[in-house]
Amino acid sequence: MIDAMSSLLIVSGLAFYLAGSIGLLRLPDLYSRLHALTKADNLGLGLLTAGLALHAQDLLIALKLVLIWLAVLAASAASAHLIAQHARHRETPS
Amino acid sequence: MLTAQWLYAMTGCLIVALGLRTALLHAVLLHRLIGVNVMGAGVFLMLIAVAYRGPGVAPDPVPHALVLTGIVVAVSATALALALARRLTGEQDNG
Amino acid sequence: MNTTALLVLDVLLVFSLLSLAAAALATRDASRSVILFMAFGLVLAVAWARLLAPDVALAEAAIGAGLSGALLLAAVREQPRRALSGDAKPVHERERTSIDVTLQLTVTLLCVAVAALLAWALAEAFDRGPQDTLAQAVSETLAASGVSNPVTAILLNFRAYDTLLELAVLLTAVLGILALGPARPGYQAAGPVFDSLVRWLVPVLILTAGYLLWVGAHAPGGAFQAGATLAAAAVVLRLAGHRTAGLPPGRTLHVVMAAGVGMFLVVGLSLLVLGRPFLGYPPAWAGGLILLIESAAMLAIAATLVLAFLGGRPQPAAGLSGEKRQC
Amino acid sequence: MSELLTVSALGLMLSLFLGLLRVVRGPSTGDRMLATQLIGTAGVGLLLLLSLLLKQTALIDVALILALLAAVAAAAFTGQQRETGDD
Repeated sequence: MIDAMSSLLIVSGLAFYLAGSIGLLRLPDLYSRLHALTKADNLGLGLLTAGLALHAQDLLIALKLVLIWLAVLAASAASAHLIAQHARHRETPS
Repeated sequence: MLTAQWLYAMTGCLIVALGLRTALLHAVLLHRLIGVNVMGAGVFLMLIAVAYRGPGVAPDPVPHALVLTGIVVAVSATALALALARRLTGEQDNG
Repeated sequence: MNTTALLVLDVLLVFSLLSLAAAALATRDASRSVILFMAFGLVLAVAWARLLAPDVALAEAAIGAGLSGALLLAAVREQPRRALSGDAKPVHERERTSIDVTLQLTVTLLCVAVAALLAWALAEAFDRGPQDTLAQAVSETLAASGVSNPVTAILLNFRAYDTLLELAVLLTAVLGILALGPARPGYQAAGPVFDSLVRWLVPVLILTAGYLLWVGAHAPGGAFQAGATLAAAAVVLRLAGHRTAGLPPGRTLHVVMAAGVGMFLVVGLSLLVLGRPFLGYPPAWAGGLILLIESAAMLAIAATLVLAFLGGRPQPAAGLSGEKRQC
Repeated sequence: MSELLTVSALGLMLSLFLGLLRVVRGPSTGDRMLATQLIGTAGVGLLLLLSLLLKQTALIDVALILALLAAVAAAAFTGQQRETGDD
C-alpha cells in the first residue's frame, strides 16, 4: 500500500518535471516560461519528496526532505520574482 | 576495466583540452580564467574516475581528498587573479 | 540500479558536461559564459554524486555551483564592459583577437596532444587494474584516526601537513587580495522580496554550516564544505546591502583569517612539547583535536572566500546606505 | 520499486537535459538563469533518487546544499544595484 502510494507520487512528480521542461523549451517568451516553470518543477519536487519520504528509514531523513522542498519552494518564489524584475529592467537580450 | 571509469576519465581529458585551449588563446582575461577553471574540473574528473571502483564498492578516498583540496584552492586562485585583473585595469585607466 | 540504466545516465551526464564546457568557453559574452559555467558546476555536482564521491559533491554544490559563479558575476558586473567582455576592447587587445591562424592551429594541436597523452596514461593505468595500497592503508588505520569518514581522516590526520600548507596557500591568496586594494563598491539596501529571502536563507545557511562541520567526523562533510556554506551566508548579506558582509572589523578579521593555520600550529607545537611528533595526535584525543582544528579552519576558509567575493579590503561605513561599522 | 526509481532518475536526467538546451540557447540572460534554476531543481530531485538507488544517505545533504546555493546564485545573478559605480 505504501509502495503503491509512493510510486504514484514519484511518477506524478516526474510528470510535472517533464511538463515544466517542455514548457521551458516550447513557450514563446520569458514571462510565460517563468509562469509555467516555477509552478511545475516545485510541484514536481514536492510530489517526489513526498514519495521518497514514505521510504525514509528515520524521521531525520523525512524532515530533511521536507526542509529541502521548503528551501526550493521559497528560493524559487523569490528568484522568479527577481528574474522577472531583472528582465523588466533591461528588456534587452544579451 | 569499468566502462564508467573509462567514460568519465576520457571526458576529463577532453575537458582539459577545451579549457587549456581557451586559457592559452582567448584574448579576454575573464574567459581565460573560466578556461583555467574548466581545465581544473577536467583534472578532477580524471582523479575521481581513477578512484571509482564500481557500483556498491567503496571508492579510494585519497583522490577524493585531493580533489576537495583542489576545488578550494582553485576558487581562491581565481579570486586572486580577479583582484589582480581589477588592479591592472584600474592602473591602465588612471595612467 | 541496473547497469544499462546507469550507462544511459552516464552518457547523458558526460554529454551534458562536454556541451556545457564547450558552450561556456565558446561564447563571447562574459555574463553568459559565467551562467553556463555555473550550470556546468551544477551538473558536475551530480556527476560526483554518481561516482560515489559525496564529499566532493558537497564542495562542488557549494563552490562550483554557487560561490565561484557569484564571484565571477560580481567581477563581470563591476568592470566597465570593455575591460572584461569582448564587446569593445582597447586596440592592443583587438589586435590580439586576430592572432594569426597558424598560432591558433598550433595551440589547438598542442591541446589535442595533451589530451591524447593524458588519455594514454589513464588507459595504461586502467590496464594495470586498481592500485589499492593507499586505500588499504587508510582503511586499516582509520579506527585510530579519531574520525570514521576516511576523507576527513586523510585531510586532518594522515595528511595533516598538506592541509596545513593548503590553509597557508589560502592565507597567501587572501593577503594578496587585501594588498591589491579596497573592496568593490557595496550594494543598495535590499527590496522587500530580496529581504524576505535573506531573512530565512542566512540563518539556514549558518545552521547548515554548523551541521556539516559536525557531521564531517563520521559522514561526508567537514571544514571545507562548512566554510563554503558559511561564506555563502555572508555573500547573501553583502548582496542585501551589508557592506562588510558580516565580517568582523579590523584586528578580529585578521585573527579569523589566520585561525586555520594558527590552530594547526598551536595543536602541532603543543604535541611536540608533550613529546609526540608534530601533528601526531594521540588516538584518544584525535577526534577532539580534529574538531578543534576544523572549527578554526572553517572560519578561516569562510573569511577567505568572503574576502574573495568582496575583492579587496572591506570598506565599512562610507556614509551612503548599508550598515555602519567602525573599523 | 527499484525499477520505478531507476526510470524516474532517467526521466529527471532528461528533464535536466532539456533545461540545458534552454541555457545554451537563451536568448536573454533571464532565460538562461531561469533554466539554471530548473537544472538546479532537477539536480536536487536526481540527487534524492540517487541517494536511494546508490544507497548513499549523504546525497540528501548534497541535495540540501544544492537547493540553498541555487538561491544564493539567483540572488547573485539578479543582484542589487551598486551603491556607487556605473553598472
